[in-house]
Amino acid sequence: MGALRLFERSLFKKNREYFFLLLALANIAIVFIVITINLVLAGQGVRIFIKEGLSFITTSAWSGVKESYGILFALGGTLVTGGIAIAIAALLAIGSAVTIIEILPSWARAFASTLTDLSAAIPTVIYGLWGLFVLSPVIGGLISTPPLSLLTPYLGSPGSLGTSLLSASILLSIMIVPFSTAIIRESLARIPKYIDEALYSLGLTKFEVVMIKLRYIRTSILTALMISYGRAVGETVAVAMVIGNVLNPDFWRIFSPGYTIASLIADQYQNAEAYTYMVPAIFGMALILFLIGLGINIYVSIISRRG
Amino acid sequence: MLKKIIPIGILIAIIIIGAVALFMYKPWGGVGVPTQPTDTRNTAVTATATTTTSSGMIVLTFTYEDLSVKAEIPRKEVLITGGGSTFVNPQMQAWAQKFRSVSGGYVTVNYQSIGSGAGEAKWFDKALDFGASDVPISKTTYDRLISRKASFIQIPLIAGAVGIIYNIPEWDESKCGPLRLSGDVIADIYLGKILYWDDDRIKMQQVEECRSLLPHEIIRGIHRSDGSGTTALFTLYLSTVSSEWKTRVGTGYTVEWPRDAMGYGEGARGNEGVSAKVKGTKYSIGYVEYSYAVANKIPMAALKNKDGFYIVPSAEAVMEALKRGAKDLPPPSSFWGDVPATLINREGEKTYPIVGMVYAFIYTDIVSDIVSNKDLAAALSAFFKWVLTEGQKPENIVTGYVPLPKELAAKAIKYIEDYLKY
Amino acid sequence: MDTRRLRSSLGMLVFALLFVISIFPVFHLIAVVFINGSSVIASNFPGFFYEERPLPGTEEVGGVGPYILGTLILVSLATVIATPIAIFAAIYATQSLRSRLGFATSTLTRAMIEFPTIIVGLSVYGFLRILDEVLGMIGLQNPIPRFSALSGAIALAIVMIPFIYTQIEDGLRSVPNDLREAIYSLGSSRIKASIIMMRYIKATVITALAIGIGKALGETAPLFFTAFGSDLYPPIDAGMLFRPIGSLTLGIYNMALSGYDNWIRASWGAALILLSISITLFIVSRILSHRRW
Amino acid sequence: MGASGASIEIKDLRVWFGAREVIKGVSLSIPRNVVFTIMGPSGSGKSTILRAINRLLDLYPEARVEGRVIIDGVDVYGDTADPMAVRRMVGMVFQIPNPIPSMSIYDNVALGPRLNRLVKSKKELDDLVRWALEKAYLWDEVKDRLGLPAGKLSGGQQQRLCIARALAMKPKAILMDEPTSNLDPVGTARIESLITELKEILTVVLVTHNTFQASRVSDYVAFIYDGRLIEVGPSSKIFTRPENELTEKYITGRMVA
Repeated sequence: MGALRLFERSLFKKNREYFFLLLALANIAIVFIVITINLVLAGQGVRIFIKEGLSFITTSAWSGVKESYGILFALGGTLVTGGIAIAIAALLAIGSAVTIIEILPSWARAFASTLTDLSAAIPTVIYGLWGLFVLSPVIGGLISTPPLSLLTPYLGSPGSLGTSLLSASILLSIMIVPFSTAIIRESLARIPKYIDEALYSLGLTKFEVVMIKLRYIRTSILTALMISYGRAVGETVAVAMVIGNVLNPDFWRIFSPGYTIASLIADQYQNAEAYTYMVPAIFGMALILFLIGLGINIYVSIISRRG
Repeated sequence: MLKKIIPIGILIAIIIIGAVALFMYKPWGGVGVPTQPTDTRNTAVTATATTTTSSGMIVLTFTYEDLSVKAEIPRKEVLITGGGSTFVNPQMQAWAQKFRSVSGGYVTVNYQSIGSGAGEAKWFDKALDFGASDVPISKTTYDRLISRKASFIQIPLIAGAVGIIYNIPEWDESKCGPLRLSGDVIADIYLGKILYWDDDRIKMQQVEECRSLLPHEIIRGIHRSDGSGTTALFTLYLSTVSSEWKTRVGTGYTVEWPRDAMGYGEGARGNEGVSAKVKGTKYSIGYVEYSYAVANKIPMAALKNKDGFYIVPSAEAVMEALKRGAKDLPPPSSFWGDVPATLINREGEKTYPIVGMVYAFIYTDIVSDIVSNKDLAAALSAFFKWVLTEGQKPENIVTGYVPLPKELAAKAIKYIEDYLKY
Repeated sequence: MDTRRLRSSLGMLVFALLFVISIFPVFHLIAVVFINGSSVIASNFPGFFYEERPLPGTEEVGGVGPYILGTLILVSLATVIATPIAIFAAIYATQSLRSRLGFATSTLTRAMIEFPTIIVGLSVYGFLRILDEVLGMIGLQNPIPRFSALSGAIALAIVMIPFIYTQIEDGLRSVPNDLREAIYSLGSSRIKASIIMMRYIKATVITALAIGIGKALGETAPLFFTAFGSDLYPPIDAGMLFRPIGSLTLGIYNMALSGYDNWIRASWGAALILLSISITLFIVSRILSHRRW
Repeated sequence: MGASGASIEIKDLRVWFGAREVIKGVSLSIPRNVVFTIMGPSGSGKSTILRAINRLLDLYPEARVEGRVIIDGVDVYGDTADPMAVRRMVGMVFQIPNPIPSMSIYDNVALGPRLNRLVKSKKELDDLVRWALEKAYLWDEVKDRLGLPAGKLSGGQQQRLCIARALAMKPKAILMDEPTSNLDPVGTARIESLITELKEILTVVLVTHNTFQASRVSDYVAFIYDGRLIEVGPSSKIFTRPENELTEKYITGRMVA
């Protein structure tokens, strides 16, 4: 009764504000969606943690026949590909943003930014097709000829094909770049002109000025990369097409094929229901992916608050 | 106060009316709102005899060799939703398209290749009107069906095989013919026990003048990475011929490949992934569906069968296995788990050893949504009768699929007639 | 002195090179899809846009009509579901200060982007199955069949919401404080103030919708167990929202993996259509939102 | 530190922004070690002249410059001129205090010397930073917190930090673009007294629209109106016996711009 009255009071507190409060239904819907999905994930996923315990994430095994599931290899693959992808994307996105804002004349600037934004609008399936037919053969050629092939004993198995953790990393980085470029570009453009003037008036070269400006916006750059990675980490179809899809316990051997969590899900969901614990394992993986994403978001909100 | 309540009242009213309208309207279960098809579509009926019963059904007769079956098609637009096996998808699409014109445009079969495992599970969930799978109903699902007291049938639809493909640049096919392999050798290759192509056990199987062509190169073992019925059939074969395989790896949609762990194996998505990877990787070996290899004209290895003959897959060689294996089907609602093994590694001079069938699952009890809908049940019955008769004729078979022997088709039709009542 | 200048030029050259490297794949990709796709569409023009998929293994490329129809229905339905939820939630979250609900939506939507989209599809399926059972117990029937255009649209909407929401929320938060103060100082209610601010950021709203729709257009995974797919035209009537429906992405995925030459060619044609729709949508949204860069 | 300032010669300077001519032929001759004020209403082109001196107009792609600027005999717009070298020779302070807010106080001052390799050792750099901060009357306020981000300082302090940053380059001239327009009276007074001190070591070119400030600090004054030079001369003369009517109106505050 008290709660009802409280609700009533908040509803009619101010003139016509109840309409505004009705908007909260939308927020409730979103919270409901996330909670529902997480309940489904957790409800199923918990079963695999009960069965496998911690070894679900500390061992490498994936066998429906034996009903044994350990996703260390996929977890490792996710982190390794993600790390390399971020590193490459950082270079490319910073380069693009600097080129667009600092080098290109203003008429080309609009065109170039549109172009990078456009690449964010391309469906990921099409990236996957391209990665499979164009990118991985090229990577395969690169890693089987010197100087890269000299690293093969440490990073791969002999005769590696193009479909590998490395190809997946590079494809991911290509998909991340447009997002990161857009964010870095905007923060670079948002640096007030008087900062430029101050730096140039000290007699610095363009490159030095740019480097100082980049350092100035380093939290934005980090945020941009993390957010874009978050968007790519759940990418299933495109990655599944180029990563080689092999249970590779040595996930640091990036010239070899491997798995990411998302591509393992994409590969296994079709027949998962034929086994007792494969569906829980898949949902358990999704839960882990969600936690990684949540972690990234919390981290980003912390660093951006500090910056 | 009243002024404030009115807008909220109106909103809530709209929501309630909308919700009620949605609840009243219940067109699912795969059946569309009946609409009267145009007369031009009626004339498209192509089957041999057309009569109309008192209940308004179109009666058609289908034949296959000396089989002749009557089927009734409702005079209403009916949508059948099926899903499962990826292997049968191209064939099913062809059947669906042809059957729609056979039914005079009344019956549309929407089949989606969501995977055998998912097909079985979603059928069990009653989200599908029928499920199709490369293996019969699994033990778990079967037990759940029994405990639920559900009645259902499973019937074979069509057959296929798994072919072994390879890439050895030195191998001269025009001179030596297809590579010859035995099951235990293939198992040991994938187990990682045979490393090189010039291993004696491979060499000795080839004709003498070609033995020296096999290079001292590491064999790359390619396999399906996605869960698939093809892998299930292939590993079933390996388990049959190699006890070590059976204990170390086993049979399933996805298994752990010992050769991968050694760094000499790799997975690929789908048949085309495997075939592309084998094509692109020197000294590799892989397996694909027979129909896929035929459609894409990929040469396959000759496999040693139980009687020691080396057989290249072909429609006849598969048919031989079918005739020997599934002579008699178990009762429709019993556990069929042993049926696939009866087709594997059969004896005979021309019998190919890795052969399997696609099975369809249909509920037959009145309680289920499907059968409470008379039109849907009739359409399902007619569709599968057509598939098992006209559908097995060469003009309706997609290249690379193997029709069922007449005896098997007749048995399956009998199950439909006996159990799928409407 | 000179080395400094050389270093500067070199450094800027490296930046420019990185830019070229980063946009090269996109050019290449568009070119590949365009070259492969256009010849396919030309070989059966204009039938490619409305015919059904041909039989496998024949010479015909047929058409992708049911997929185009399905994509249009699914995406517009999803947009109708997602847009109001995302916009209302964003308004509520930005305009109600210190609201826990607002904070929750803001954090949760950002995490929602991380869901692998296939899980969204599986979850919608699972939820509808539970709904089936619960409603069945009280003698009602679930109005949303598990395999239907409606459930597909719900899954797509869930994928879209976070993208639209985050854009609009960022837009609303970037409304300058003096403008915000000016609006409220006129004594407007929060809803009125929100409308004014939405008008102020309408470019962002258009961009947000374009991003959301673009995302939905390209999604395959969430449709597997919801929209289910359909390669033939379903009966076209009011009930079609309650029946399975196809989509361009499902069509591309299935045909590209089929191994039949004519289907693979058709999938390139479908990929070109999908790419064209995405690019057109993108360009139109750019023109509408008048963004300079 | 008895450095001497530079003389600056501006000859028939014309600047276009796009198609609009903003500076319409201005010639000025600025002697060494003085405070030379360019005065005029908003939008008259004062800041543009200032930015033409150290080629900061290069940053504006739409700007086009004609005419010559000669600093100590170096033709700034000559074929062999190096804009970076010019800017190193001429420091600049802006309307809005613009230290890099995230950098420390020390780093802000040390930035120029470090990148321009003016110093050989850490010790030398420390001395230079200290010297510059002392010259800018900031040392006593910040000596204990040199590592603090510059953004934490007050507006007046930030502006003095900017002056220190310019001074650390040991320039021969310093350009000041309305350095006090964003400061409170206390901050303004400190900057003004600083300006008069600075002419001991270099030439100060000050831009302001504030006639009182101009009269307080300058040795010479040039009055600019609508991109043209109206009158130039010693401060005492301009403020007591202006020759031009416009100048008189402006100084007496009767100008309706």
